Amino acid sequence: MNKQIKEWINKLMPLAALVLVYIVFAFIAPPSFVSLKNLELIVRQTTIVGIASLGMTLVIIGGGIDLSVGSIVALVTVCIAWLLMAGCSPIIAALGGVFAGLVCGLINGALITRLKLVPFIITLGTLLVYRGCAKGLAHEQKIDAPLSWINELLAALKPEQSWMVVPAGVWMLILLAILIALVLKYTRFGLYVFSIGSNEQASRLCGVPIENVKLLIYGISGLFAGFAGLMQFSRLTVGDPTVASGLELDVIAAVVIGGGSLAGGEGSVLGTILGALIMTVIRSGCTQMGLSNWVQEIVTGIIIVVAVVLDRMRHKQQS
Amino acid sequence: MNKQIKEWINKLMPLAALVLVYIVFAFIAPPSFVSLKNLELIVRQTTIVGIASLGMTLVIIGGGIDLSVGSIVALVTVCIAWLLMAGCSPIIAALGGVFAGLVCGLINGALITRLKLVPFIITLGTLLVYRGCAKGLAHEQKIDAPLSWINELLAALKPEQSWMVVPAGVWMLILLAILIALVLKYTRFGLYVFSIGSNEQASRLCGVPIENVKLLIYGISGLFAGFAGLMQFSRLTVGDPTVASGLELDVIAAVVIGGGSLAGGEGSVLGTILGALIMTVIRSGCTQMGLSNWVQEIVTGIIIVVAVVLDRMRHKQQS
Amino acid sequence: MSSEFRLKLDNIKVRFGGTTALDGVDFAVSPGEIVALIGENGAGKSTLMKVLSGAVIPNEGHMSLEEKPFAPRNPQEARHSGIAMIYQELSLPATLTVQENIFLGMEISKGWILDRGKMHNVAQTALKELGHDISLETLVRNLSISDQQLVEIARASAVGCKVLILDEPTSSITRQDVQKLFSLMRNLKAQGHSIIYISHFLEEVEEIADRFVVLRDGKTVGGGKIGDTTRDKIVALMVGRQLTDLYPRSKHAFGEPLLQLEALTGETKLQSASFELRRGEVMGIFGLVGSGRTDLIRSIFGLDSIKSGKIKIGTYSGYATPSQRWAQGAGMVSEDRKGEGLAISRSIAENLILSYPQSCETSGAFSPKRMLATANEWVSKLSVKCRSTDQKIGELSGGNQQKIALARLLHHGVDLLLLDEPTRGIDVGSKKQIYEQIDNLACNGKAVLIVSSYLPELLGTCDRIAVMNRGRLSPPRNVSELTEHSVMMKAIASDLENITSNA
Amino acid sequence: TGLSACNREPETKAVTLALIPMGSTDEFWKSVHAGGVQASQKLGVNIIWQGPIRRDDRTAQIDVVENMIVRGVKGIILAPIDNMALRASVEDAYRNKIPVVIIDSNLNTDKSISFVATDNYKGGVMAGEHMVKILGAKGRVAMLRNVEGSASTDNRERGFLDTLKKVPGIKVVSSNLYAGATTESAYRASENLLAPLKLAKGDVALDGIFCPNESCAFGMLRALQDGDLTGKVKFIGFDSSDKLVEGLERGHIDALVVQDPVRMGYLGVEKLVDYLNGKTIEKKIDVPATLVTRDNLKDPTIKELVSPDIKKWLKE
Ligand SMILES: Nc1ncnc2c1ncn2[C@@H]1O[C@H](COP(=O)(O)OP(=O)(O)OP(=O)(O)O)[C@@H](O)[C@H]1O
Ligand SMILES: Nc1ncnc2c1ncn2[C@@H]1O[C@H](COP(=O)(O)OP(=O)(O)OP(=O)(O)O)[C@@H](O)[C@H]1O
Ligand SMILES: [Mg+2]
Ligand SMILES: [Mg+2]
Repeated sequence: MNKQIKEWINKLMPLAALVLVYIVFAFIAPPSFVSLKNLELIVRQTTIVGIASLGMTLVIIGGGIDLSVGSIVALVTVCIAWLLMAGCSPIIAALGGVFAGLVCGLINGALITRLKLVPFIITLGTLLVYRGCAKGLAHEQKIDAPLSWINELLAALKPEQSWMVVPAGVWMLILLAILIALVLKYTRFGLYVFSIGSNEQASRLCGVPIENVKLLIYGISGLFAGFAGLMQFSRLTVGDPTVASGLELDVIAAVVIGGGSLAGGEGSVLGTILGALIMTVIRSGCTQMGLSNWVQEIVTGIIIVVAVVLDRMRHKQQS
Repeated sequence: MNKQIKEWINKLMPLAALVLVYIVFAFIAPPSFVSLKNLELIVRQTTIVGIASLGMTLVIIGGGIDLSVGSIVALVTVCIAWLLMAGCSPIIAALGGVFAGLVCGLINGALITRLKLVPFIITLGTLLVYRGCAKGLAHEQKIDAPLSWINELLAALKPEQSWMVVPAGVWMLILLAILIALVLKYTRFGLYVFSIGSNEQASRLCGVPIENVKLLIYGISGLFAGFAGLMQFSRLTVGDPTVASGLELDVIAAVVIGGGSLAGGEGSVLGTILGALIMTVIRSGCTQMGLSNWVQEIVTGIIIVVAVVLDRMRHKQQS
Repeated sequence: MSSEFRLKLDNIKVRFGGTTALDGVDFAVSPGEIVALIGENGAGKSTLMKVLSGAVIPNEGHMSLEEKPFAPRNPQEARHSGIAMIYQELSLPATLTVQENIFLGMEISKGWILDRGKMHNVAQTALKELGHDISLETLVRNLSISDQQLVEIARASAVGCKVLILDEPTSSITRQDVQKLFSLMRNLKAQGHSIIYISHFLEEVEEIADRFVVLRDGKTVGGGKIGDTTRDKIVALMVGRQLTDLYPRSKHAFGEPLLQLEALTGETKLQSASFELRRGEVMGIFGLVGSGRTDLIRSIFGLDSIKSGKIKIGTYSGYATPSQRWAQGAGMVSEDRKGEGLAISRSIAENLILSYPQSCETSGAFSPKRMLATANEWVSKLSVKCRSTDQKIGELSGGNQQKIALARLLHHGVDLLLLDEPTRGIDVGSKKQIYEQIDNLACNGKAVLIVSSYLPELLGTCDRIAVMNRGRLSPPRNVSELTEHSVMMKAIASDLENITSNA
Repeated sequence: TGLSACNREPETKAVTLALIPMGSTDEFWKSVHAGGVQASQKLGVNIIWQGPIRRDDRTAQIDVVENMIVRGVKGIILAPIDNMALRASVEDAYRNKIPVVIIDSNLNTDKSISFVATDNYKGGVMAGEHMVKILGAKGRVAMLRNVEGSASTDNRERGFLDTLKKVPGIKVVSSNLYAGATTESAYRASENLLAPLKLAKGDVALDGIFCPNESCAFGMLRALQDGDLTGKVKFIGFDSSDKLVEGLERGHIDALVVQDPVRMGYLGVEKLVDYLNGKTIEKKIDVPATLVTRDNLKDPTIKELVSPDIKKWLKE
């Protein structure tokens, strides 16, 4: 009984952290911070990192890491813009971009499983390769693209759209989050992801098809980076090959703050989303207070370390 | 006998790769590429990554990773400029900057050993914190500093200095490389670094003082990032808090291309230097051929993966 | 009286979480004496030695070294006090050279600088004494397992020490090497070193030791001068347990053969194994640590690669991956529970159904509810003590963890069960339940292959027993023809003819 | 009543405006900041200075603009990193009745109230014409570009190249290399640009170089100083910083095309306040660039232009 309560407390820890950070800023930031508008803004700004970190949640639960997501996002924005300029309809362009993300992820997965190399080094390599491809495809320029409904996905709501509550992109984040949560809980694949991350040897003994599962994990990570790229394009309205450099660190941080363990076998969708929100709230609060960028960076760095220390402490408690 | 020859071939592999890459460019790049001047340029451009990657070699051999080197380099350039502007003599400023690097490294080491957290996450946090400190100290601006002998460290040689063959900074790289190579081979500490990276548990049972050795490893990594920062300052003549972002990836790549294994226990100073040179040669060759950045990025990414695949293959061969 | 002992241990107690590894052990060793420490697996020998070497801190007890209190806080301190130890499970840092491994932690140096020349000479001498000329510059990962063992021995002797502890040093070296080790030990003894020698090879103990001490269940149960006793008495002291109703046994009806091996040879330890296992049969494989039993099972199950030989499971011939083996109706329980057996950070239920999640799927969707319900069934059937089935399996006691590992096969409904040390580290009560399950399975026409280091349980549960000795499996014999003594003799026999012969 | 007046005090406080640069780590933006502060003190308004964390990070700048809209600032002065990407945010501000003044670099929208900038194309032409003049209308010229996709420097580069094209004696030997976002990358690119052109005896097969912004010019200056090529190659830069002015004084740089960032910042704030006070303001306001050479450097107005007293305003 006591233990169950403890477990719940542990699961709610990221939520508590989020609420705490929010309350702190509610007191020290200008009154606009607690407005509904700002809540919407925070949610919108979380979308890109949030979607990418859903894929990363799978990767990290499975005991791996994917450093190439930032580059994939950039490549996807470029692909979408390129397709639009080539005269494709927005839906084709969007699908094409997302598909490019999927392909990138599958390449990662194939390299990791076939070459049997640590994901860190493979995705470090593809980080450079995909970024280079993005720049090459875009001729080292940003690609302007005609406006279309894609750009509405993550724009602030117009008054006549208020029935949507939040923009379509945020709905997409929510749906994808629910989807991944369900996949983790209600599919064989989800079970395998956890077991591989927790103990790859034992999973092999139990006949888990490790290679296929890993391929799928990195494929999904790429697919979600593709969706994140779509959102990024929606915000930028241009295909920018230099965008999202360093995004991978934000994404990994979101997963880890949300309780994911780099040793694998642990993590949750809810935690990840909360982790991503925590970082946006900090950034938003600091910006609206007019605090300097460097303070934000230091605060974010400290929060990452503190979050992981807390995580370690609660593990110790349990064992 | 056969085995020894094989081992030698393995050790020489990065050298062979370097020579190969060089020869390829000698044929396809403009004739200026093979000039002595260009050799000097390549060596000079390798210095910063080279020095930082010496420290990283220790870290990676010891089974860890240090993502914060880029930020430390930036912080060090800022510290040096700040000290110069505060009226310190160049030697004090240089020492002060390098000392700041050492302190950063020791903080990393202390956090990793005391909190018993994976180095990836700790140095991800300090990456942000140190970068933030650099920006804060510099008021988010470049700090101009008066010219001094520091700026001669990595400048092209004037005709009357031709007796030096290469600039002082390159000599420093060479000396530090020899120093680290000697430390690794001839000191107790060097032996411990290898043994911890190879098998931390077994090392503990043999009486290796793991905590102290790790602290020292990260301290040295910080110290060398400090020297790299000094070189960076020498080149820039200003303290720039935004410099060297992403340097950590170049540095890790250099070590890995040079035969270092992210699983620990393997790596060599010679290999690392060759790895750093390979990357500079590619960059220099591509630029002088008028190839775009994106081609360089793709080529570098592919080379990282190929280098590690080769590394894995030669391991398989051995066992 | 006490002055004649160099090292003295009083009432040492060590607890790991719930298990008591040492329960008040007294032990002493004099200068110039070789003491053999013997006992069954899990008796606490290694733990006791780890206490001496600083790797384990005792919960209670007192130690003294040369009349001074001795309480090493870490291996470093113990080594500097003159305790050298060859660990049973120490894997050497594999990317270091032989010479570096020999001196790791006790380097000869001038200040910070290693004195490689001197170390080279000392190491060379130490290896010469062992009669080996392994190149000192070879990387350890390029050495064979037995050469690695020699390196460990050389490490202990080269550095110099007052007390030398050898925890099963001969488990993987040849007879000739053992003789060289013994002459080295005699030299050291003559120089006044104290040596503690742990081994399951009783003939070695008789040959080299002056005195023996027997541990059982973390307590000293006896000892004495080697000359004053017989090997049978020592075995009796070691095993010394009444085995009455611990082993339920029904009459098994044998069916068609399910597992057939013909001269199976693995990549590492397994030299040759041939037998036939029929439905309704329980077959045991006995052998000493490192004799290659685990290799055999892993090779059958597709976890280790096979060099040659034939293998047939049911109607399927040839080699296969673990997932194919499951599909062919075979299942395996690993000896290495934490490393390979269970995903420690996942729940009981997940671990239980991991090999067969299809059983918890309704129209393609995996149902956690059904998983928990399934797990609940097995938990109550096997009376596993747990809070709930979505509890992390790492929180359970070893015995209960083992039951889940076994329940995985039961749930999967496999016909062929490969059990590697299925009762390692678990209490007597749990053991009995597991034996009952095994007996039940045989009655229901399943085939069971048990590997165990615990001889009584093999004698109690199996229909036939084969003995593995240094990679070779003897032909299985009916349990009625065997005694503990005869099996043990076969397992520790040093001449191969004796093993493979059926007599 | 005294008490309630006391409570209201924050509301009677001056209006708050946001000044959003492309990055916060350049001399140029420091000067814009100084100009903005100067104007705000004179006009009695507050300004928030907030740039994106990573320079040239379009998304980060969008985030900042959106945050400022939500914060409810009364107006925004924005130097957009991208001529397209910031459109949506500015239109969002427009919907929220927050006027936006664009400075420095153009934005493809009609929802901003004014555009205060240097005509960058003209600046490039100015540099080109001076280059032709000092080279005597013949020679080999190289140009190191800034970063991919920056509108203001694109225009300068275009202006410069268009001018040179009209002169038959001048040959452009390199114009496709990018300096990248940091000074270090600019430095390396410069070295690699010069390396294949080097001749024996420390000479170089090049007569003139143009760099279209500060970090790029700084990297090139360092490369020239390092390679001992200063004076041997005519060098024209764009924008100013202490180091560049020092280079000009020492004859390492022949000319700088200098904008007036202080004035740009000042005008941005002033025009916005004018608009808020109901005045009509021009759609486009030119802040002309000036060609600074060693000869006119002593001129006090030029001196103020190239090294404004930033510290005074930023209280550093
Ligand atoms: N780190 C540990 N955590 C929990 N239990 C442990 C640990 N180490 C040993 N034990 C337990 O302590 C008991 C004694 O183990 P020990 O290794 O000392 O036995 P041993 O006599 O050396 O056996 P063997 O002959 O197999 O080497 C066993 O029950 C074992 O499971
Ligand atoms: N060359 C090797 N390299 C790595 N691991 C090995 C090697 N040889 C054997 N092992 C592993 O060592 C462990 C013990 O070896 P083995 O299976 O031969 O002994 P065993 O008779 O089962 O003894 P135990 O009582 O320790 O289980 C097994 O897990 C086996 O896979
Ligand atoms: Mg033992
Ligand atoms: Mg075994």
